[in-house]
Amino acid sequence: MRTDDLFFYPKELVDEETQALALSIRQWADKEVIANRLKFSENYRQLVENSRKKLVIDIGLQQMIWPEAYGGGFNSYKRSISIVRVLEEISRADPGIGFMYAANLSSYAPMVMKPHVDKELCARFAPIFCGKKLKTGGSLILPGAGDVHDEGGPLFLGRTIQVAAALRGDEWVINGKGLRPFNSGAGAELFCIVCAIMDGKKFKDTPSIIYVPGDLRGVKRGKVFKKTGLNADENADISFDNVRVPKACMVKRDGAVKGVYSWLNLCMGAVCIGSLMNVYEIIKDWVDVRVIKGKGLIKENPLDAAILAEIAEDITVSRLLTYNLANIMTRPKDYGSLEQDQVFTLAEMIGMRVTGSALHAINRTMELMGSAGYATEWNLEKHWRDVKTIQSYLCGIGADVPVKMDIARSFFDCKEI
Amino acid sequence: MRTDDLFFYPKELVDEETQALALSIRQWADKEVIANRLKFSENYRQLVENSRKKLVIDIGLQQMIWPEAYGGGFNSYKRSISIVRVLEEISRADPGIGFMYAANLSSYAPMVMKPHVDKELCARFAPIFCGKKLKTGGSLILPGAGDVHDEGGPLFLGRTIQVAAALRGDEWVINGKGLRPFNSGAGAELFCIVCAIMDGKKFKDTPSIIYVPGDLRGVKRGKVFKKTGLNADENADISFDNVRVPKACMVKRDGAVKGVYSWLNLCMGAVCIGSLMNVYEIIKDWVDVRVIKGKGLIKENPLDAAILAEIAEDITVSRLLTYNLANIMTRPKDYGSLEQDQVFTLAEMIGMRVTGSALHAINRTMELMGSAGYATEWNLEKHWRDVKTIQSYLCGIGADVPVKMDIARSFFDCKEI
Amino acid sequence: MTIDDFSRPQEYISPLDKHLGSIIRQWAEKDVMPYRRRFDEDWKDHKIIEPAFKKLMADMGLQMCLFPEEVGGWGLGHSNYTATISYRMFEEIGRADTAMAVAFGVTFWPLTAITVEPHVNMRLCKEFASMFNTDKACFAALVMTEPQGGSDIENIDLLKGRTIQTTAVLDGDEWVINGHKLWPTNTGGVADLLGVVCTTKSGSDDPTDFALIFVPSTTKGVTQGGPYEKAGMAADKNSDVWFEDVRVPSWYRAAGPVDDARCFEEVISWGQMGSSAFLTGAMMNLYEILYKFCSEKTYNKKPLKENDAIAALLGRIAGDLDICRVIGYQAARMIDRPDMYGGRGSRQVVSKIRNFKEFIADRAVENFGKAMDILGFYGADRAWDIEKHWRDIKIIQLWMGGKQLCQMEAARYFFDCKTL
Amino acid sequence: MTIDDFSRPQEYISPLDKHLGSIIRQWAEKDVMPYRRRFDEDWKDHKIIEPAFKKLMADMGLQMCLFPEEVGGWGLGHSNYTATISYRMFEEIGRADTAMAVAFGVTFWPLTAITVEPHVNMRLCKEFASMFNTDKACFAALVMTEPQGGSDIENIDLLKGRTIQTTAVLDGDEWVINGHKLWPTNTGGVADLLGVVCTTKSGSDDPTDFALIFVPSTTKGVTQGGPYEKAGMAADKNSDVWFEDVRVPSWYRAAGPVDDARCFEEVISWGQMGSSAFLTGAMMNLYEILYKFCSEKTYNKKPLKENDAIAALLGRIAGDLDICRVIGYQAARMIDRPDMYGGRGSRQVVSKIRNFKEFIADRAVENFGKAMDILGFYGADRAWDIEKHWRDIKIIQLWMGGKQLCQMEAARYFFDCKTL
Repeated sequence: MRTDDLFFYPKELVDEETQALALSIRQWADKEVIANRLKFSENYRQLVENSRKKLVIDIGLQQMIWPEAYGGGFNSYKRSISIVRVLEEISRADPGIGFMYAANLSSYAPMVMKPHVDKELCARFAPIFCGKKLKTGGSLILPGAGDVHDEGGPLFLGRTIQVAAALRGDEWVINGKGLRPFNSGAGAELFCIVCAIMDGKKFKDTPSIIYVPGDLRGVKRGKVFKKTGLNADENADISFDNVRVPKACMVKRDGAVKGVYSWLNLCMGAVCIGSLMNVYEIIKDWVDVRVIKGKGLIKENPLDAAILAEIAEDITVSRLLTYNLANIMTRPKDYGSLEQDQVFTLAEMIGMRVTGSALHAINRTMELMGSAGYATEWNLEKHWRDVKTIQSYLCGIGADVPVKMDIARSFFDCKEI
Repeated sequence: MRTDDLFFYPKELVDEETQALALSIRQWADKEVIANRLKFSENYRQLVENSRKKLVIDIGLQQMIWPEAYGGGFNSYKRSISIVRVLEEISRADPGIGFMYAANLSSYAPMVMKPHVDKELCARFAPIFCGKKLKTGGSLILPGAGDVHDEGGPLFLGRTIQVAAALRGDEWVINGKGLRPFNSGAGAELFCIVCAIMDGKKFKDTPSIIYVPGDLRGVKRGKVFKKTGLNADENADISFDNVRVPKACMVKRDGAVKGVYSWLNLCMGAVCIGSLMNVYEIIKDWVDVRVIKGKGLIKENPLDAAILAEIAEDITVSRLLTYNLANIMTRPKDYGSLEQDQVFTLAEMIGMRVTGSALHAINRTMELMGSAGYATEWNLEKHWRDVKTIQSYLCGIGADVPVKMDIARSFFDCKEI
Repeated sequence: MTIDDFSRPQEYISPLDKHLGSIIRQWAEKDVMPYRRRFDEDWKDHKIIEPAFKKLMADMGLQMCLFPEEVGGWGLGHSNYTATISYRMFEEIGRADTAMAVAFGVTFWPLTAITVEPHVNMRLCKEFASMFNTDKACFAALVMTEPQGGSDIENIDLLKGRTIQTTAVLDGDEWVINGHKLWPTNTGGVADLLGVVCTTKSGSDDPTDFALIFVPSTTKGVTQGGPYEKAGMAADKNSDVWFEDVRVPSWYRAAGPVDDARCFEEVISWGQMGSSAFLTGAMMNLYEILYKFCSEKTYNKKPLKENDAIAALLGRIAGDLDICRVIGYQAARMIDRPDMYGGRGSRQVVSKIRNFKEFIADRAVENFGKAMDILGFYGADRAWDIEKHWRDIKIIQLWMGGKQLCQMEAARYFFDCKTL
Repeated sequence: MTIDDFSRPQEYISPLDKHLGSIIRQWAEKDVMPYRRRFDEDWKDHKIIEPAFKKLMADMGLQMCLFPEEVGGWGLGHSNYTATISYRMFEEIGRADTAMAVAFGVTFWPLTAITVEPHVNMRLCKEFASMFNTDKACFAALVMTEPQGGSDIENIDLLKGRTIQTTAVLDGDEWVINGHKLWPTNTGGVADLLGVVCTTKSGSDDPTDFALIFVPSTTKGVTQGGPYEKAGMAADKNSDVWFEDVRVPSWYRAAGPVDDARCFEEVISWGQMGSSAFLTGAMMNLYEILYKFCSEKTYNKKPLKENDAIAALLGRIAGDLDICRVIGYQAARMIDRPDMYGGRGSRQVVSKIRNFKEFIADRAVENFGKAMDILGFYGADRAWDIEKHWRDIKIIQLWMGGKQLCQMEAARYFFDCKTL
């Protein structure tokens, strides 16, 4: 049985076109990435670019996020399940590539996703990404840690918004220093920024999203920094020094910021599931031949079998939950919109759970594989580093506490936390 | 918002009739049980019997498990979601009452559930339970611990089958000593027994289910034993001493035993969700008024809010998973039958997770409520005892290890564990 | 391998350990363990529970152990091993019944403020020794908690007594006490002597106003309610206590202004150390029961303990106990040796011991829960003696401010937090 | 509050603790911590790493510390504090880089079999002291693991050397060694001296056949492969080692029949104690980094540490470290005092220390993971020095048989399991 069938998901909700796409991504994964992994360790950046190109240009995923008019079609809450399915298959090959695509998608979501397609913004930015040239994609700049030495601007649910925008005539003037993007800071062609909006001398209570092309004057990029995983994606700190964009670059909807988090959590969940699919393949191969105590396969030892069970359980439950979220996001009439509190909170909850379970499963897998678990050669440790990096990024600041505060607000009407 | 709406579940899959039934159960719960809880502690047994009677006779749940011909209609895998919904509402009032109903249902499942309705067995036993008299219901006798001093009969996936059945003419002769039923040993009118079947001098490899009426000669019941929770249900050890039942009392399908576990795990999950609904109500009431440190509501303290978030998360995820399982059980064409390995394993997995999460949520609730958490007066500690008892019962023996071995067999083809 | 093989720091063990440990173990095995399955139903009356207490406390004389020899006591209060020997005693009682252990331990709790170096108050020792020197079991209670705010009063580092509503006013040479308390161990009519936490100035956070005053329970104006019904711990009665113009001599105040507050901070360390001991005692019993069950019952035709996966659970449970005992005795040692570890009421020691106790309680709650699951159909059965411990030890986790207060104290100490 | 305020049992501390601890701390802060962010890319060449080793081991002379004074060593091997002072040294190095700590610690690992009482082998001490008495860093390796079965060889209690494929045959007054080993720390060309675990009779589980034989790495027939690429621990090189008709003098066998097996069982205790120290050292550094980050960064306009929920996470991390240190030093004490705790190679001590190490490793893995999440966008950033520890300490959890072997040893010991 193929891995993607072994772990339950609501197949009945996935359309044929998506399954066909998933299949071609699987072929890409097997041929372009998985078969070449040992080569990758020598010259990772170049090989990743090559394989990304085959994925997003040749298969066409780069433009897929945009409206149909630009050759896309994923741009609807109704496609949540398809998006999950596709991200799974990409991330099975390399969670870093999946991460980039997931973050790109989330960064475009406020302007591209039905029912809120912003035609003007799409017209402005789609052409950048809908050609035949490989692009880094959109980068997210989200609220995060504040600094004790700063007075601090307004908050988004406790998280500090570090970018300020003020309207000067027909333009937004954008300022922010030493910002840590969620993704792709080094190469992003477009930034999706959660901004605190100046209203006279004060900030408005609710932040808005403003899009800023990466090549504008005043956009400054730091050096690529070394990080634990997700090395397919190069990140660097960003500063905005009086960067000016047209008024239309702001997304006006109040729920847009929450919507970004809903998409981000869904997509990162899917990336983790994809990673786990490959982790399952790796450990399955291992336990099918590994002999311990001079006799017997490791998988026939009850303790090792119990660990295998935990891995299978983590994968099963995480996958079910991720598809649950996707399904709920496709049904705003039953559950509310993904830009509203209830789905937003659920997305955070499931994002946290799934990244946590994924890391748990990979940790357990490492425990079974011993030194092969941390030797690069066995291809497991990369998943571990990639998923851990996703988990920390999703937290943003203060571990799972900000998400917990959001949950407590939603379920217990807390006002001051 | 009502508790049952606050926590997502696939409302679109619940029919109106079920929602109406759920509503009448909710009214029963509020009026007959929750309003009287402090009285219950004085004279629990009598009051439980009274309220059970109103539930299963007046509202009609007792006969509901049986085929339509007997006034029922829950007897189909297609009704899994309705069954979950109903069990939630019962268990919100008293998990012990929910537990009895869930175990009863699981005990009848092999003969009543479509597509395997055994008309002969139904005709034999339905009349006992489909009248206006309150019955204890069916008791399950499942495989469990073996004893080092016994040679031991055959196993069901590692668990020892303690009851032996041999065909003598047209009758099964049933023997087993000191058996610990899953439920209702003291009063059950019918036993659903997983038996090792003698085939000549040896046992067959696969066990079968045999139904044994509780009033037959040779059925011996021990004293009601004291236990942690679920005091609505009186349990006692059972022995079968050459008990004879007609040949037709055996259910011949190979998958029937696994089917019992699938139902049992689904139903116990639903019982736990019901318990959690009430736990949520209790803690919500508490944190809405409780002041700490001489100022401020407890729920506005971030640490306490974080614990509240964990509780909400446990409930949300458990509920989603339970309904996922129910939905999967209704779709054998997509996922396989509930008597087959994949769904059986999933049911065990989700049963373990949900009971575990429920207990986790209740433990956290107790930690917030301090001494009110363990004082009888606040009605929380009963949920804690009830859910813990369910969890241990579902384990059967050896904690979650038997379930883990089942999972490892299913996902990693282990043969010897 | 027996329960005595679990690790303890050998360097800390009291010379009396072997002797006292063994007589209490005999008592527990003869007078408690055979009867404990019936304790739950005896929660109101203590008909089965009382005789065991009498034997331990009066007949064996342990209720006098802390008092100085000069007043007829055993003088344990001025050894270098007061806490470690207490730990051993509490463990042995806790192994049989943690509720009895707490009723026993709490009797010494307020007494630490007058019998243990450097706080020996000979006048009060003498006064109260005569009360305890009797052939009946004699109990004390430490009366802290008030209706509002739960464990606010134990949260002394933060709130400094500011929330205490029970007042003591000096009227001539008498204290006049008024207030309403909840939940003290050994109330519900049990205690003969109450150590009452109160304030000489309502709303004050000045340590001079914090007072610990002894009140014999027969004093006029003292009313104890009936015991609360609880999930467990039947041998520990708790109730409301009301003080209505209760008058006691002025010298019934334990140590006086500032020193009372200091004693109370030490009381936290004592209480958490004792809680740790009750827990490791119960875990020792858990180990014994699991050993038996898992040697006799089988899964897949092997004894449970010979299945690698179940053995891993058992190994974790035993391994946790081994660690908890080392940590628990370390807590006791820290109390015994302020010269090496800092004052037993210091932030450092109080926070560290709170952290130890929280850790041990978490391990106990986790492991008793897991053990019930290992027993499966038998886990919730009173007859296997685990489920009662499971109910009891949860209460130990929750009392004295529970997990959250332990966490906040640890955070405050280790990270110098100012506003928690 | 500083890292030195975390608890240790004061009674166990070596008189040298303060002095040695402080000089190693200075070295770590000056020669390692400013450079460690570049170690990962230096995994093959050790260009940045080597100078720091040279200073520690050769210039400061620590590579001689275990050897007897008679051969120019510091004589730590015959004190009553060998393990506790080692613990402190390992902690200090581990705080900066656990991979350097293991490379350092493993150098002493095979040497314990000839330098530590009661195993002092003066002839070999003399022979090898001359090798270590040099102005270059000189390393040793303990060569155990073989291609099949991972940690089967460490699983000595169960398998008793039965699976060892590397053979030693006595030919006149020389051992002739043949075999293939994987993964030893300090291979990949680093070690000058190899302690080789082999058997004098293939397939035997008789302790007389278990042999620990020293082989200088320059001996003919010894081949070390290139270092493996790993998730972390760049300062610790591991490779294949092949032995092809390698000949060494017959007296290069550490202690002889039966005693070699005994030494090897002790080696497990040493290894797990050392692992514990690397871990608590890394956790001390974690505490320092978190303290800084959580004092400077805010959530909801307050420093992270002043948010009760985040403070609870911090309190748990610091609280775990406090507990782990007590447990870690207890492990060291058990090795130092076989008179009080039983032989350091006994089932009792080996199992208990394995349990301690598993516990500490689990806490470390959990807490470093949590800490990365607390840092959020900065958690995976090399510049905050947590993510490297996170990668490194996972390796410590996994080595020497990892969690499962620890669990099985604990279960076997505490529950007398026979067939695990």
